[in-house]
Formats: sequence, structure tokens, C-alpha cells
Amino acid sequence: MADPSLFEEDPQSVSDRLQAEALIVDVDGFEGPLDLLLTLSRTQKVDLRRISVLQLAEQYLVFVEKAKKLRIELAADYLVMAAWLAFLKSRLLLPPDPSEEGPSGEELAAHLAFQLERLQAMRESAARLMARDQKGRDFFVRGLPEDIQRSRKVHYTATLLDLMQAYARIRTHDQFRPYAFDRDHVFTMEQALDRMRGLIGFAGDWTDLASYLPDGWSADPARRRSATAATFAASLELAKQGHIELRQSETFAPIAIRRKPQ
Amino acid sequence: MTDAPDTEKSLFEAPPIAEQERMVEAILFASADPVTVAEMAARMPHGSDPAEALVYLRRRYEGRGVRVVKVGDAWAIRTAPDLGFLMQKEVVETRKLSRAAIETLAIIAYHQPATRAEIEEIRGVAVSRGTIDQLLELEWIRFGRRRMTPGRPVTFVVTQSFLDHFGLESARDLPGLKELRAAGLLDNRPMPGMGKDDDDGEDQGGQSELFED
Amino acid sequence: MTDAPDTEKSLFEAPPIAEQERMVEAILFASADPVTVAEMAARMPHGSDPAEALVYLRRRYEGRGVRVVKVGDAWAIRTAPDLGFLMQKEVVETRKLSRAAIETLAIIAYHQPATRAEIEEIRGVAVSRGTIDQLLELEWIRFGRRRMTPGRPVTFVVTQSFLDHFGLESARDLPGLKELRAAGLLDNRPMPGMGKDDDDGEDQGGQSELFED
Repeated sequence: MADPSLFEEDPQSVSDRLQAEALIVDVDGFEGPLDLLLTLSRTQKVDLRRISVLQLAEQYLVFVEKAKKLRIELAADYLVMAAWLAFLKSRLLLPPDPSEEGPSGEELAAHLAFQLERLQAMRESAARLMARDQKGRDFFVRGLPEDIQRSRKVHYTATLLDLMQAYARIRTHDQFRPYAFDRDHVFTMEQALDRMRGLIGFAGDWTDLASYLPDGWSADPARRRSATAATFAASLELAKQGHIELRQSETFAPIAIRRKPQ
Repeated sequence: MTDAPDTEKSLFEAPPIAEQERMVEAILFASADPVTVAEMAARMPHGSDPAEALVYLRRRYEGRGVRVVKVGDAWAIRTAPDLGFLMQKEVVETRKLSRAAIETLAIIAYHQPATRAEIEEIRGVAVSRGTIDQLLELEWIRFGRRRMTPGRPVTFVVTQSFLDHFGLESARDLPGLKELRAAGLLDNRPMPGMGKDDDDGEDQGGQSELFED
Repeated sequence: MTDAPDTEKSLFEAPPIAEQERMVEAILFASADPVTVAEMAARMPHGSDPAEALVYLRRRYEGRGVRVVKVGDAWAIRTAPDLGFLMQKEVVETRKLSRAAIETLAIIAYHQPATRAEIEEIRGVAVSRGTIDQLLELEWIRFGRRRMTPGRPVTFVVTQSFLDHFGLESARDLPGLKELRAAGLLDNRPMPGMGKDDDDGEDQGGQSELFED
């Protein structure tokens, strides 16, 4: 709001100033430009549907001018409304230009009148609503409500989609842990080496390499193949390191190994 | 259930309607908040028809010191408004609502579902966060479905508590609603030259849907 | 007042006794605590006789769902004792089945009859007793025939309730892995050279074999 000292610099007469002040005294009391327009419209004392928007625009612009003179800072939306009303005023005053795009001044004015009427209607409705009998003021609820004792029962639920997704999850889990999968059916050379190092100490005599396959790896063909290959590779490694000797009587004959005599 | 064709008989015989009326009476007396027919049915013996019992109960309390009132799709017992003067002791001091809050509430009630932008357009001024918060806190409004327009704005609708507080059976019973609609004052009329007609159609759909019961 | 027993007449006309009865009814309804006759008289219009109104009110509520009862030297409205059962409510809470349970259920559905060891082998993790119990209790699985293998382990199969709940005609209607993949439920791509489709075929084969009974 204005600093009182501002008024002293103002060249206006006392009565002018009082009049101006009367208008803006409650500028804070207005809830935006539409509210101000609605208040100004009351001076016309007509049905809002028959209001003169041109006259209303004039009143509003005068108001804003006065506020400016008093160096009252108006919120931006008041100024936006002023600019729009100035534009509307010019449209309403000038004969319509057929080449001009957009809605006519009359259409815009009608819309403004509609907005004012609607706001007014909502105000009245709000007042009527608040005038109704209200709970806790005019009518009352049970003062001594009885608690309902609750016993809890849990109801579990799952959808078909949940079920299918769960199954898909399990199956993909199996298939897309390839390393884990490999470990199930693949006997690595490292494993074979570890195993044979522990066993060759007892292999003084020629022994069939096949007997070094780990337990449980001979039944399933895939596992047997993997274990055989790993064990054979491990035996080559051990021979290379000079720990064992290998022999095979003919092609495809069983391979035998023994500890290399020290 | 008792009206069901006689050929089929329920395993559990529903209690006589007079007994059901007593039950509904007890349930409503015991609760400070409105109770739905479904909630009553869930608590009453199998085969009970609380809706029918309510018809009798409501009639029984006509003109009495307390009344059976409908609140949305629920029911409650409330003291007769003309006896409010006896209850000074029970009066709950409610925080005084600001003018902005009252108007915002009315706009939501009459235009529901309403977006914040729509409220602001009608009032011609920004709605402060606190106003909406206050109404939400009072549980007089709640979030409705998002509007299927760009930005998918949230909407607000009034609640059962709102109906209960203002003694309304449904949002259709808002004072002057019919007149306002007839006068076109509840239309979402866009500013000429700012075609928002798509919005409009949906609005109307949403609204009548909510008001239809 | 015409019913008033005494000859003394108040300066202020007291309301008719029927009206006083309404007032007592509203006061007792809205009060959080029992109300004495003196308190009622203090709140009611001058000349009222709440004690007399109470006599009428009590009679009116005889046999109703609530009763007017004396608590010490005060009065209150209370639920009729035979309707106490209405004040108990069973709260049904809906919860999602745990991941362990849904996976176990899925395995039984796809591989039935399945033993616990088989379920554990497929899930790659132990199945807790509680999980099986929960599914049994939900009546989504039941015991099938014992497997004719060492230890004669029990098997589990899905029930009619299961089929009803999941909207299936039979467990064979469950989509196979191929279909799950087509539906985007198996979004992982197979490792090159890991003929997954063989797997699928095997599944189907295994399954139908199992279902032949």
C-alpha cells in the first residue's frame, strides 16, 4: 500500500484525494480483477446479462488510472486485465473490420459478461451452501458412537498374470544362468586336476583313466563326455608336469595312467 | 432375499423385516459416520435387505428428534436441525473458512470434477495452495480422476463428508443446481477464439457421470 | 403442558410433551455422556418436564434396536443387548500372494502332480512348509496320489478352486513357455545354441503326460 508521504507530493486537491482513496481503500479486499469488475458492475444496477461492458471497461480503466496516480502498485493481473479491457474497448468502439481475424468485440464482451455472471452465481451458491444447516452447528451426530470390534481376516489374491509371470521367471532364471547351468553338466579341467592330484598318489599301477571320473558323472552321457574330456586333459597336463605316465595299446583302446616312478 | 421366488429357498433364513429394521437402527445409532447399505448387509445376517429395512426405519423417525438421512450412498442418524439450539454444548467450533475457500468449495461442488485451472478461470484469480489443502484436510474435497487433456491435470470432487456436513443426499441436491445448469452457468465456456471444445465434451461427460447415481 | 399433572402454570408456556420428547431424544442422542434430568431441564425451554418426556421416550424405544437406559442417575441411549453381535465386524484384508507362494503354485500348476522335492529342484530353493500350508489353506492345491518312488513322497495338484479363481477350464489351458514368450512375458533372449524350443516341447509333452489320468 502507499506510503502516506506520497500523498503530500500529490498535486491533487484534498477532496480529489479523498475520492480516490475511497475507491482504492479496499484494493486488498478484491480477489482479483474479475472480483473488482463484479463490484464495479454493481453501480450499473442492471441484470448482469444486460450490463454495458463498454461502461464497465471505462470504470475499470479509470480505477487503474487512479491507482497509478496514487502510485499504488497493482498486481500484474490487474494490469493485464486493464490492457485487455483497453483492447476490448477499442474493438467495441470501432466499426468491425471484416479483414480482422478472431472473435468480434461483441463476442468478447459477451464472454466477459458471462464470466461475471458465472462468478456472481458461484458467490450466491457458496452463500446458499454456507447458509444450509451444518453438521456440528445445526444438527449433530451420535455423541456416543459404539466402536465396532474388528476381527481381521486376510484374503490372499493373485491373478493369472502373476502366476504366468512367476512361472516365466523361474524358467528364465534356469535358462539364463548359463554358468550355473554349465557347472551342472560340465566338469572343468581345473576340477579334474584337483581331483587327480589327490588320487595319483595311490596310482602305482596302470589304471584305466575312466576310473578317475568323478562319482555320478558316468550315467548321463553329456556329463560323462564332459568329465572324460576334462580328466583326459588333466592327465595330459600332469604328464607334461612329469607326475604321471600315460599309455594306450591301440587307437580307441582304453587309456591307462600311473604315477611316474620317482 | 425374502422376496425371492419360493422355489429357491436360502439355506439361512433371513430375519423378519421388523427385526432387520431394529438391526439397521442399532447400526446407525452406533456410528457417527454414515454407513453404506453394503456395510450394513455385511454385518447383518445372511439374506438381510437393509435397503428395505431403511424404508421403514426412515418413516418411523419422521418428525422425531433424530432423523434417518441419506448421505451419498450411505445412511446416518442426525438430530433434527430445528433442535440445534439444545446442543450448544455439542457445537464443534470449526475454523472459519476464508472467502476464497468457500468459493473454491462451491465451484468444485457445482462444477465437479473441476481442475485448478477451471477454478481459477471462474474466480479470475490464482487459487492458493493453502486453500485446496484446507479443503482436503477437512475432507470436503478429494482428488478425482485426472483429466484426459494435455498435462493430465488432477481434478477435484466433493466427498461424502461434504454431503454429510451440509446435509445433502447427493451432489445433485445442491441448492439451485438445476437453475444454474439451465442458465448455462455451469458450462465450461471457453473464451472466444480460444477453442477448447475437446475439453468441453469430456467435462460434461465427467460431470453428468458424477451427478448420475 | 396439558398433560402436566400439577396446577401451577409457568409464565412461559412449555412446549407440548411430544415436542419435549423430541428434545430429550435429540439431547440423549448427541451427548457423549449420559445426561441427568437436571441437565436436560437446564437445556430445554423453561417449564419443560424432561422426566415425563423420558417416560414416553423410553416406552417408544421398547423393543427397538436401541434403548433408553438409566446409567447411575443419568440417561443414555444404548444398543439393545441382543444386537451386540452387529457391533463386531470382520475386516477382510486383501493381500498379494508372496513370491515364494506364487512360484510354488505356478510350478504345481505347470508340472502337476509335483512333489516338494521337484518344486525345490525347479525353484532352486527350498520350499517352506508354510508356503505349502498357505496354498492348501487357500484350497488352491491339494494332495495328489503318492509317487511310487522310494519314500513314496506326496504329490500336489491344483484344485477346482484354483481353476475357478484363475478362470481356467483346466490346468492344461495354461500357456506354454513359447506362448509366454510370444506374449512378452519371457523377455530374455535365449543364449545362442541353447535350443530352448526343445525344452518347450518337452514341457508340453511332460505336462500332458502328467495330466493323463
